[in-house]
Amino acid sequence: TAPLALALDLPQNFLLKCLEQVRKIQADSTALQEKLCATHRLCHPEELVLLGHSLGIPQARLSRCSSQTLQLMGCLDQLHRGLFLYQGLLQALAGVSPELAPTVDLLHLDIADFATNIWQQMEDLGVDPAVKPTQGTMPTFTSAFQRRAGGVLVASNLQSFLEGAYRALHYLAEA
Amino acid sequence: LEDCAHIRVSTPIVRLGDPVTASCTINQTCSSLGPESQIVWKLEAELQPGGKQQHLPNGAQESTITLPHLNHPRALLSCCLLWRGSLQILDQAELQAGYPPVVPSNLSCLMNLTTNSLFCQWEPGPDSYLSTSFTLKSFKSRENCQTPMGSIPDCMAEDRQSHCSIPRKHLQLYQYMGIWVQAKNALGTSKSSQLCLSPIDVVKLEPPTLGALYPSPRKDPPQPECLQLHWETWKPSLYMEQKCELRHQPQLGEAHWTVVSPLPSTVPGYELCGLLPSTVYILQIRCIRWPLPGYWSNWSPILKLVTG
Amino acid sequence: LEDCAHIRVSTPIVRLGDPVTASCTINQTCSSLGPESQIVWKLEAELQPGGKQQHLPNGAQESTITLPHLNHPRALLSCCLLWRGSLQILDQAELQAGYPPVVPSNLSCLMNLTTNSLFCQWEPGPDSYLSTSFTLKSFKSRENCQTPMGSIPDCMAEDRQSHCSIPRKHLQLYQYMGIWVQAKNALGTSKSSQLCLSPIDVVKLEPPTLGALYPSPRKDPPQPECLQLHWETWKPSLYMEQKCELRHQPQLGEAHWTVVSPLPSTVPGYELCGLLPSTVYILQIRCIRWPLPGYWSNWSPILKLVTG
Repeated sequence: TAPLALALDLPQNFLLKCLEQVRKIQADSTALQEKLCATHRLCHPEELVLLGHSLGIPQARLSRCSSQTLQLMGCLDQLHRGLFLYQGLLQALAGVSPELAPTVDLLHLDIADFATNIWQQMEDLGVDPAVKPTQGTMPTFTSAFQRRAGGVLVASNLQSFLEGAYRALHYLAEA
Repeated sequence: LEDCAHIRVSTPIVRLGDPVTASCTINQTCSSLGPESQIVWKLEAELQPGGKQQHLPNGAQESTITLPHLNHPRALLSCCLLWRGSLQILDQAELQAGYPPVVPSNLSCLMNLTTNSLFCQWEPGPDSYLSTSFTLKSFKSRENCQTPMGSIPDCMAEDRQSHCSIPRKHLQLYQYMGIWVQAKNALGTSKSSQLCLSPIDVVKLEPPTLGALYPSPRKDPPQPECLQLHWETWKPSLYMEQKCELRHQPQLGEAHWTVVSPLPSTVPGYELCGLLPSTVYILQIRCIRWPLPGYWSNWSPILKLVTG
Repeated sequence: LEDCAHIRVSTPIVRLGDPVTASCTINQTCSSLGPESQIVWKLEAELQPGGKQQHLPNGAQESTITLPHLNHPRALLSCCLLWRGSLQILDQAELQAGYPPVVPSNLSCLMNLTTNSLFCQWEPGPDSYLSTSFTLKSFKSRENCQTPMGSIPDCMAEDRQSHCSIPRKHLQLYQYMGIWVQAKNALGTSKSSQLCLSPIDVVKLEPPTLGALYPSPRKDPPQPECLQLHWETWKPSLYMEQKCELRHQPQLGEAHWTVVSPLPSTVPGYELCGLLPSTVYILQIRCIRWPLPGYWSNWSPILKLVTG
């Protein structure tokens, strides 16, 4: 069925809340990036690509959410898996530094809220996967610097993920 | 060495006006008691007649008294002995009287984005005269808050306070939670009715910052009956879709407010016309989360401007 | 998975202006390193030439650099690699530079009878640019504080504070104690000279409460050049023998203070004469523990009275 028809199954309230949650998480993530830059002068993810490869920071895919190939249930599932992945990555950043910890904690709470919101909607639509996703292997950050550099890379990847999510949700809300 | 004397009270905390029964046992060791030593009861400073005294097999003496109505929230009951012409206090017990807690009412909650916590307050009801603890209890749930889906730590109100704030880390902003207040003292427990809300839906915003546009743009022809304004959303709520209301009135005379609504929450430049020229106007703005639910912010501080 | 790169710094905290040597080892695992990959050093945002690079037997590459003078109290040293045309940061180390702590000076202590603690303060000296902890150390002793007779817990000054208060429970008010301040940071430790005092001998009192005598007693004949005063010792110091000083001057003109001394610390009624009639006078009083040692209290708040 065309994505638009399926979008009708989604309550408008759910889509409005999701859009708001994406904007909230984007604001949290920007706050983290600004603090990493101000406190540790790590301002450009492009300077940390090589390190990122060696740390092996996984990224979340949103292939079923792009407007050309939007597949609603697959998109919701990918959104939930992506948010679940970012919860794991943020937990791996635990102990990043006292100045950043509150920002990372808030970001983690907001992402968890969003993931729960999507999971509950999938349950209501009866399309929730039989088993909740389990966390894959997470990178191990062995030094304070790696946790900060990891923070820059995770925040940057998260922003791209959120932009994709926002486009898809906005597309569905406009349907 | 046994105690010289010991008071035992049936129930040290009773309802105001209820009876209290106490007994006082005075041991022989209590400095060569004469057989006829008379045990005397005092409540605060008043002697209490009606103590029934008896000898115990072990040589001790015991007096039992029932105070028909305890009308003091706090009272000291003393067990005394007439000894060499003076009344000797041998033991004391603190009695308390009050009421079981009334059901707390008017429970309401606000999500405070500055402190990032859910602030709830309630009416404690009349004083129960007993130390009463108020606990905000809640659980995670789905839509109708019928079935708990996850626990949330209790929020203990501080002494004599009728509010409590649940911190962000215990909240799921976009999920429903059942929430109520429990009042508990020595005479019982009571529960308020339960609210069912999701914290983000009870958000109360701060108003935007309202200001005049400087330098107010040159108009040709000049428009003396217009004001150039701008306002900026309160930063912590930038991510929320909102609608706002602007109200204005001439400062003097018993004018009434004119309200302009709905307005967006951030406007770099807004021209308000249809005003009286060269008149001092007072303006205020407020916003609310919209179309998703929320509470109106307070009105912003008054902005005073003069038309051309 | 070994670290991609790792900086080792000889001493991460040095004296300001001293050299710092660091080495950065980049492992082969760091994603297909070309043999000619060049390790580049940056201090904050500035490139640092002079890194000596070498291949290690295990295929890793290591660069060593010596910064001749570290002039920043805080600086981030980055080990980077030129990779596909962009400078990639692989590790960072925080360098700190400063001075060993200067000897704290002007240590002085006051026994505060309100907080019941020995309040000591000192001059910390110039900023050492390093996090420096100040600890008030003391020991119980006899007269000359040469031989410690009992330990007293250290008093850790709060961050960036140059005072500390030793609570009553650690003090023997009438015994001598040796007391000094230790300053400590990553580059060293320094000790102030030692005071030898007994807390009660450095008591600083609060002034008595000075007031006019109401109703001022009828005098026959009336004495326009007198004022009727009374004062009451500061309650917490009632047990101490004290002497006091009263000073007064007409409010106007460039008068100077006239001091009446010595006076007792509590006087129900005191007649101050020899004043100018119908003139506004300002008066103050202060007291000191006496004949036993102590410090003068501050002057009491000004009392304004008009002579007859």
